[in-house]
Amino acid sequence: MNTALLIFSTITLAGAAAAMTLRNLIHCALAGAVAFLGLAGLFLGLGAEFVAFGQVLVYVGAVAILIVIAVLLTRPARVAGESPRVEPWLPGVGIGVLVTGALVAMVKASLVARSPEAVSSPAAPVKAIGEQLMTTYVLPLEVLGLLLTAALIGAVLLALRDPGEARRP
Amino acid sequence: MLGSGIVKGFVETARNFVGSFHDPGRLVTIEYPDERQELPENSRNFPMLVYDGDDRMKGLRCVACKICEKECPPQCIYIEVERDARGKALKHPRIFDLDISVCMSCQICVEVCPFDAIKMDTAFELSTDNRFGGLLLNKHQLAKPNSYYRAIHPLEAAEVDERLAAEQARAAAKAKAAAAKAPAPAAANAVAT
Amino acid sequence: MFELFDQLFVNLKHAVVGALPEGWQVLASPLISAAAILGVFASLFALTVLVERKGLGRIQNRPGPNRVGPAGLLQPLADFIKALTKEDIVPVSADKVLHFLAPVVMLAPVLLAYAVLPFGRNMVAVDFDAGLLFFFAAGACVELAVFMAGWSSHNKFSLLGAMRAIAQMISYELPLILATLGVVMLVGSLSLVDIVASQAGHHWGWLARWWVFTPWGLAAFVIFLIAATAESNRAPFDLPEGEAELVAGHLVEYSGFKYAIFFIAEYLGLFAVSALAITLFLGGWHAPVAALDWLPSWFWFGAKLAGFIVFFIWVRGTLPRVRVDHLMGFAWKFLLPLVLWNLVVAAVWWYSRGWAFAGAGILRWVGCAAMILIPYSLLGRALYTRHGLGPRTYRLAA
Amino acid sequence: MSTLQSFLIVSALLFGIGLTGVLTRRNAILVLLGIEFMLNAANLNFIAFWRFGPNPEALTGVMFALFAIAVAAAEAAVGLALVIAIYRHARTANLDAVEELKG
Repeated sequence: MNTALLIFSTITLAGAAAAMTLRNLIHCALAGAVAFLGLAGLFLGLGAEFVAFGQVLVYVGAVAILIVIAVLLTRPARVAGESPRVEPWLPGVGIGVLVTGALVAMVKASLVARSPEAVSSPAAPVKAIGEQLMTTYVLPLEVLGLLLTAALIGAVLLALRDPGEARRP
Repeated sequence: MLGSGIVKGFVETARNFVGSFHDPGRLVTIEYPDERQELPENSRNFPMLVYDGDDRMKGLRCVACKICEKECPPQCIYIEVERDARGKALKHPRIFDLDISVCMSCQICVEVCPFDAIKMDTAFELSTDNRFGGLLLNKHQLAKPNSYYRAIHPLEAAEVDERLAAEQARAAAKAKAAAAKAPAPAAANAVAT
Repeated sequence: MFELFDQLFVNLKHAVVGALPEGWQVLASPLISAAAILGVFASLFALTVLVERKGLGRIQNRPGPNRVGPAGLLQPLADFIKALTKEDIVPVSADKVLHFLAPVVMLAPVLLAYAVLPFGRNMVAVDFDAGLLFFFAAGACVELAVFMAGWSSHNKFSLLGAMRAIAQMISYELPLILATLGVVMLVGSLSLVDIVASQAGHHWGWLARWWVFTPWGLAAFVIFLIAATAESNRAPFDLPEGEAELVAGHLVEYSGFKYAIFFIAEYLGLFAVSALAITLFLGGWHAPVAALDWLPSWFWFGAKLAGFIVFFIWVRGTLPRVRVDHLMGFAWKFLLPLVLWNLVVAAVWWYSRGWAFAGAGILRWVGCAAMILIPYSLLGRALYTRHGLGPRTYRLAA
Repeated sequence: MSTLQSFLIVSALLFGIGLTGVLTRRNAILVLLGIEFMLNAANLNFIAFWRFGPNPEALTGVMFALFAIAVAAAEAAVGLALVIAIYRHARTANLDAVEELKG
């Protein structure tokens, strides 16, 4: 357990926990961005530079901004006296805790615990990633391009104002 | 070609930039406290009282007729006549106050003054740290010598001087004629005083 | 002799690190790099502000600041003292924590971006394999800081300004990144050190082999410059701060040193993106012609950076602010198609590298240039006539 | 405890936080954020297994994480557009207020 792992996992988990518990939606979204940054740090520590920087670019640069703008577009950040949780919230927390506990227990009990430390520290060179994307993974890449285009058009169409709808004052 | 206008703009600003170093005509900025602009002949700011001779108070042309006080649109002038011991009005202001925080530089007082006593000054550095007393000028502060008036408004002052000289000459001629007509009373008067 | 000057700073750092005890060396090396970057670029910021104010003054036919010190040279110091001593006002209804954090979050990623830029031969803090991506990832964090500043101020102008800034930055990030892709495609690496190394050597023995000397490279460079101006919120794309309509955008409620930090971050971002343009298109620290190779590499980098700063000041003094709908239309309808097409041209350039017949070089050049210029002209004309913005005639003016 | 295991535990905790958030928060946007956390936890698993796996030169985990990030971006865009569309219809983004889809 090295220091970098400890720091970045703390940032990630604290950010995620804050994002799921804070009352103010904007604070939640920003805490989420912090969690994404921490995850990028974890990826960097694991030697996956490209994924780490991609994570920051996509999640902090795009998804967090999208979430923040969606929050601003949908409702005032703070509604007095309104609970931020669904009404019977205990079962949800219970299920979450149960699932987490089961996962952790399984990880602890699994063969992984006895697996030796990795001796080599592999890197993912950008060139190799690019070459694989263009050879082995070319079909997924094309499908992904199609999916992103479809998502773009779909998002625009969904968020477009209905032509019949009158302009709000 | 598309975008040529932008290139033209760049050339223009570059010409300005380079030109500002070797062409002094381009730099129109006057660095005010260090160098001062020559004020134009017709510039005006607030009124002043012109006096002749050396004595600031004796030489005042103002006779306290109060025409300017009545005519002043924002009513920034306050005049009281000097009276002698018997209560007879002397042709002289005891108080002549002018509030330059109220004055709007309309020059109506100058237009109506029959004695060419009130004229427009060009001084503009009148700021003070006291907005009540500091901006209320009394007759001592308002009094300016005729030479100063000549310096700031040479053309206008020459005309005024000419007119005043003509008036004086006319008055002198009249007095002379009167003296010729009735020398005795005049002589008697002279003796009496 | 050349070696001594060229590697002056590298050797200096090594000497300092070597003099430290063993355990400290790992920590000292990055710290020294960071301190050097911070020191150099913070003083460059002070200098730039002065040069900008004086230069803009000259462009507008006025002398500019000249009261503090000889010829106004101490103006940055006066500005600094003023920023430090000004009262730091936090609005009552503001989100105090975010209001405090926003300038920090703004400055930190900008400084991080400097880590991957090669300032000279062997002068790079971290040579990431995905350095370019790191640069853009760091740049992406700035948007969040702008939002934090705008939202936490609890002021409608600052929120509007932040929204505009975010929309503008996201829109112009696309052409910015796509413009760099041509270079990445031909070099085959995202590492900025590799990209600089790929521009070594000379055409015909004297002209440097920079990417800007290719048709697609020139087009990508111009698009990159436009997008970079917009990314760093500089005139003529400084709408987020549009004083006339938004007072100062997301900076409305900031004063004193917090405002100064935003200001510094903005300028440091400008330097970083200029340095990236130098690295990608202008050969990084390589000399422009072979005859000038004897000057040290860091000198060339600095000279190019100075050129960029002067250019950006010139742009600011020349072009009026763009209207907000034109700004978005320009990015999405004009720059984006052109930059995508430019990638195709870069590919054509790449595949035609093996041509060996007579006049192949000229044909390749002219062909690629035509492939860029014709769509540029056609697209531009089409967009302009649709908006009724073609060449204008004035009825009353001569 | 091996390093791989600690990464897996971090990932499990992140997944748990995301799941709890999804189950308890009322606001649709935060539910979406919780889903993103769960996706990210999966990504962390992929990268960790790639790093400590037997043949890291295959880059499979990295590839999967990259695709997952791209898909997550698309998902976020469409999801948030849906939230905005629902908000326009129901004037709220709270999930328990939009119950018309219930069978």
